[in-house]
Amino acid sequence: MRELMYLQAINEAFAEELERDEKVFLMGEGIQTGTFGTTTGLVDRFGPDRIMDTPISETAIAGAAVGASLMGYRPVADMMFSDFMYIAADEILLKAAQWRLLQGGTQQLPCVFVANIGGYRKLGNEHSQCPYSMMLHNPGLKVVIPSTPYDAKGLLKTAIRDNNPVIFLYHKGLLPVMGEVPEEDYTVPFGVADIRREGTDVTVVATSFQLFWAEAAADMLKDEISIEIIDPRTLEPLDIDTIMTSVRKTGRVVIVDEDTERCGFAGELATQIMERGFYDLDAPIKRVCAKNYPIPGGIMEKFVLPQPEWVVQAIKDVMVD
Amino acid sequence: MRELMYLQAINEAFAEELERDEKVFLMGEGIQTGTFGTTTGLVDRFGPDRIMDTPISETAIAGAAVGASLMGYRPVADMMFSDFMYIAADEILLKAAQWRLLQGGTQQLPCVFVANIGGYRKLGNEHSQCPYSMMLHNPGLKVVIPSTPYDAKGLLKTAIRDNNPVIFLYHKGLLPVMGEVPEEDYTVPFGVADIRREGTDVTVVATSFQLFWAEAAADMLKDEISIEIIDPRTLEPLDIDTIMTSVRKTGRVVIVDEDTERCGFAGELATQIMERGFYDLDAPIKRVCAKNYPIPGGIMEKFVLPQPEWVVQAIKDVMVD
Amino acid sequence: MEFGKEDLIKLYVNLVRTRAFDRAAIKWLATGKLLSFYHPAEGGEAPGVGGTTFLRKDDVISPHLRGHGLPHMIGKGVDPKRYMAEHCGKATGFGNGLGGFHSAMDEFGMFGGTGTLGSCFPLSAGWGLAAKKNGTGQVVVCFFGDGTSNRGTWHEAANMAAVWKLPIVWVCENNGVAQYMPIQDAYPLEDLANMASAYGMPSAVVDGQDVVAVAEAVMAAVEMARNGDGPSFIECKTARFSAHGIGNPDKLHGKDRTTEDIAKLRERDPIVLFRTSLLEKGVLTPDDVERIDQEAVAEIDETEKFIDESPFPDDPALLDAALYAE
Amino acid sequence: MEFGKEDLIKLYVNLVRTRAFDRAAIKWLATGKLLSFYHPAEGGEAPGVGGTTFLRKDDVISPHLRGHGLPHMIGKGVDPKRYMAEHCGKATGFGNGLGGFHSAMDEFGMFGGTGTLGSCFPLSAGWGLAAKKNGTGQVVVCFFGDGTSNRGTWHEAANMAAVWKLPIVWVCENNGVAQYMPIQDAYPLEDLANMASAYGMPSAVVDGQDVVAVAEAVMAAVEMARNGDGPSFIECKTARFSAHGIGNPDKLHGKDRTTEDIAKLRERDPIVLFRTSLLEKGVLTPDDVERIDQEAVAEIDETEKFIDESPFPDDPALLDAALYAE
Ligand SMILES: Cc1ncc(C[n+]2csc(CCOP(=O)(O)OP(=O)(O)O)c2C)c(N)n1
Ligand SMILES: Cc1ncc(C[n+]2csc(CCOP(=O)(O)OP(=O)(O)O)c2C)c(N)n1
Ligand SMILES: [Mg+2]
Ligand SMILES: [Mg+2]
Repeated sequence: MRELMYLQAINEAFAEELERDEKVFLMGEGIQTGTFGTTTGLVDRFGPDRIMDTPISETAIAGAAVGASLMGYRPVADMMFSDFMYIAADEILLKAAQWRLLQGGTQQLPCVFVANIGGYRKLGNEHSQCPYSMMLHNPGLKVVIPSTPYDAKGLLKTAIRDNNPVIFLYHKGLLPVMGEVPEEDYTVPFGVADIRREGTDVTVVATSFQLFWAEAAADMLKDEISIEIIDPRTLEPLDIDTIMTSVRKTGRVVIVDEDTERCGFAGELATQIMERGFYDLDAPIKRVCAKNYPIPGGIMEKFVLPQPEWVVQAIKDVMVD
Repeated sequence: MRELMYLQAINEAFAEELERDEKVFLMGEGIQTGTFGTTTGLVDRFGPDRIMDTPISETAIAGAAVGASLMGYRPVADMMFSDFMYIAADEILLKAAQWRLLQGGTQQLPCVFVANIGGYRKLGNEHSQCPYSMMLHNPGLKVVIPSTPYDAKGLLKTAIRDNNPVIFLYHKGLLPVMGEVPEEDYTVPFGVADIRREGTDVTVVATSFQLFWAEAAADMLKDEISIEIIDPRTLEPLDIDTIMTSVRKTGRVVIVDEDTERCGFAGELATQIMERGFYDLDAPIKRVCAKNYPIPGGIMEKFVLPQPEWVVQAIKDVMVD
Repeated sequence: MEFGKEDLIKLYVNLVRTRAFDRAAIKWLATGKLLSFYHPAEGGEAPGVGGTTFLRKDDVISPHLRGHGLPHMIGKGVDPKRYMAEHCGKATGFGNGLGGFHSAMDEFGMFGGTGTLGSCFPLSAGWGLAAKKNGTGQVVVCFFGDGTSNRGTWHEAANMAAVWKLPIVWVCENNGVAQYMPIQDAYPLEDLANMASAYGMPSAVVDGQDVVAVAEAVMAAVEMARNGDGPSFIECKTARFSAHGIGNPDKLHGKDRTTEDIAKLRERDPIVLFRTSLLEKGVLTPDDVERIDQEAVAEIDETEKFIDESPFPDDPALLDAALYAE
Repeated sequence: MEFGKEDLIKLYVNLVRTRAFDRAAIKWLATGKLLSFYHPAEGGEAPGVGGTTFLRKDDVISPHLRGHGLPHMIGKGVDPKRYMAEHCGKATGFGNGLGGFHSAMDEFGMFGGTGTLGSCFPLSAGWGLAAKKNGTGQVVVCFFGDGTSNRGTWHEAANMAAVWKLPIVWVCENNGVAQYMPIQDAYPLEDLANMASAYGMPSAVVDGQDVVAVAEAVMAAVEMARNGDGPSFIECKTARFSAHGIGNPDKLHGKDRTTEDIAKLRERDPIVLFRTSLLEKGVLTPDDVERIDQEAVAEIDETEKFIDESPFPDDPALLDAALYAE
């Protein structure tokens, strides 16, 4: 099958959905040029009214996306770095997420917020975060964090077609990664986890870029430990059933997630697993997350962001007794 | 001992710290009048330069507090409703919280963000939340949620004297509650939980206003179940040791917290307890939290916000087998 | 826009109905029928009523919080029954009992309200963008208070509206105070309309107690916007006769507003002023006035009956249905 | 302010040093010595240098991202060694290797940088408030780009500064572009200085390629602020000679900037213009020029040596110490 880079897969998903539905439009800072290539070239095909370069006004971009979605458009707000979404927290976490319910549940808000996540580039706290736990914490948003070109394209198309606000977060570290992407139209449904590798000793739930660490660890340990790796792909809706089926089989769990540990997705998932499968667990669940510090600039980030050896260690830890 | 209302205790803490240290000042919307009584009257004693009424500019209020703290002042930013802190998310969650580490850790940012939390007033999502889990998630902030007049005063004084940004959240439902408050100067240290009631069967960790539900439940069940109730008082720093000592004794845990369940404090604490005391637990930990919906306006909030009977049920649930 | 006799009467009727509903809301809050809180419109009805009465049904409005949007809704032609039912928490409300004081009436171009002041600005930019894109001539009229104008969201939205020439009219209801804060301590110039000059936006300052002056200024701006000439700014100098919210002290900077201050404001009651002028001009007779008052009373009674007969919502499943659209 | 010969030479030296450091940063990024990213200052050095060279040491500055604050730091009198060490991730950096391109030099009134553009505005309001409170005559000079001026935070901070008469000078470095966006598509008027009129704030538009003009305008505004006359706004029309950041395409709306466009900008190189004028006036001789260039080269060499000899931080305990103050 044809291979594309993750960033090309995203770009192609945009192009196809722009083509398919004239209500779809994109807006964001410099998107006609495209800071990360995900929107590059689209303006040549769809024109500046549908690929809108905006002023540096994150709050207005996000709020305008919400507004336009209420009037039947399907805006995609490109927020560039997900860290900049803090600037539009009211617009994204309260307006986009909660408007529908607060007005009685009769409206539709089909908008997508797209942004990059992730560290390992020594850029410091405001260009490195994975702030999706905050988005999960404020009910009303669907949250999508694809780890492959295939999923990036298929999930982005689903996101744009969804009648609810969706957060679509692509990882900087994945942008140049190649993978198979069919030529035909396809979508990937929300709420269906991907079992990336089957195993019987330990369940490793890993997200986005962290799947690299999980797979590297599984490779390293393959002669000793049989590891099942699960990529939830969407964090809301979350395919807890697939995870629980795996947990019931292995009894041991490591969660690898790049967002900050405290009050993060990993703790949430650990608690949900415990609530549902306490008696199936043979050892305490281990979290491998960004440690509870701001992400420093420079090389010190290596002490904060999850490292491959932390995953190996966590897997060994849950195998004890 | 003298009794004061919770709101008076807060007011008195402000007055004493304003008196004690001329670098302390307050700013916020309408604080010279005082929307909830917590700042009422202070302007008569300390004048408008230290009790500053501001324009409706949450972002600038919060950012200015951060700025002034870097220059040796000890500003208190009154954000009125904690829901409005979303508007200043960049300023509070990234600037206040993370500035010090990102500049190398040599500066001090002694600022306090004060706001009310809590529902049960039918005001809907943007006047009812308890958004401290988001504050815990972004490292660098201390988070204080007092449940009694005594603690409100003592913790607020500690907050103002702390050389770091502190979030001080008082619950609307507690404002008129009376309690003993000494006349003499005292402070309550951060990171020390309060064992509100001793017991041997179940550990109930409850926060802020939820202590009422926890105590009501314990009263109801007192002939059947011996319940230990712990108020962490500060969520960061968190007195996990006191909680673990209790868990080792009881083996059963219910966490009652008004913030939204998903990626919230309760799940974080549940995970921390599991990580440290997995083998001490006799049953899965139960969370009683706001359900994963926006808080509706009107009476429908009763289906979302924790209710006393939910606590009773959760305690019974953890007693099974 | 030229206003005929019918137009003037319509404005007057809407003002009277607004005040009747405002008083009802105050009473119903006291008796526990109305839930949460209420911020009375009395004295500040004209900007909302004048700014909406002559809009197209599909024009979009973002109501200001004062009177919880009643002046704007009534002007826009919404029957307030289901809005008031919502505010009383009833299942028959526009928000099915989930919204409280928020609630949307999409078919009247009201997509709903919010609790954070100033979040209306980015949303209005989005509505304006959609209106421009769909090319049907829809206009967005965004109403907000003097205090709310200090939110940074206005700058972003106003700039976006100006640079993209969006069909938006910003209507500032400047009643001189924001809760307990006088506007002269929150903004350095006399007229908030100066804010428009930062974006080269046309602006006007009008007597906000003169409902006709408001309607004229707003409708001129609306015509401009409809013709593709972009956004503009109307500042209405109006008043707040009572305290910020029911149960709040009527203070500024911690000091009581004096009875003289209030009495002076009340001299320029927008309804009294307009009634006097309509009676003088012979557009209305004393009998008409009497009848209009009685009709308003009847409408309130009918609304109260509707509310009282409506059930409270009582099904948690409503939440699941309301959380996500299909 | 009257500038004497020494002053002019100081300005010139600071411009030359700025460009030398800018070039070094570009080179060091290419070789992996400088970490993360870099946004070159070339063509836009004069606002930063002119706006800071004559400030008091305790005046507060908020540098713009362009050149990552090098023009401003150098003007302010900071030895860039430890700043560059920080940017190279070294333990000897101003941020002890924790900050990267952020880092504070409190004793020079630089409390640090941020990653989110426009968060400088509320912080500057706070610095201005502290400066007003402490009564020492400190002034805050906040530098920002044309693109950054579109953030709503500016409105809130500027309004607060105006209404409280805070000693703040807003210096807009308008280079006509924000990353890939021309300012004429992001703001509706010719001059960003119009933004000041919303708050009745004095403003001036100056040739940002003329370092003396910048210094004059900024220092006049600084004097006003020092005297308690409140904030003002200086717009410097400047230029960006290269792409937004190293490794980025030099495009606007997805189309390449033409070589003619760039050539035209380069005709007004602030260093060349100033050098020519100083040589003409006899303030500098060709020998001086040569010597100043060589001194700058020597300073770069020394800085590089310092960086190369500095260790990387390697102790996670640094994080605990940096998270909270005692
Ligand atoms: C973002 C935000 N800040 C503060 C409040 C609290 N609040 C509600 S009404 C009000 C005053 C609004 O003043 P103005 O805009 O002048 O409207 P008015 O009440 O005078 O009609 C305030 C501060 C809020 N709801 N949202
Ligand atoms: C809040 C925020 N939005 C976007 C960015 C990404 N960004 C970095 S520099 C830049 C352009 C800034 O333009 P301008 O203010 O004109 O400064 P210039 O680069 O032209 O000197 C952008 C969009 C950011 N860092 N922060
Ligand atoms: Mg007002
Ligand atoms: Mg620029």
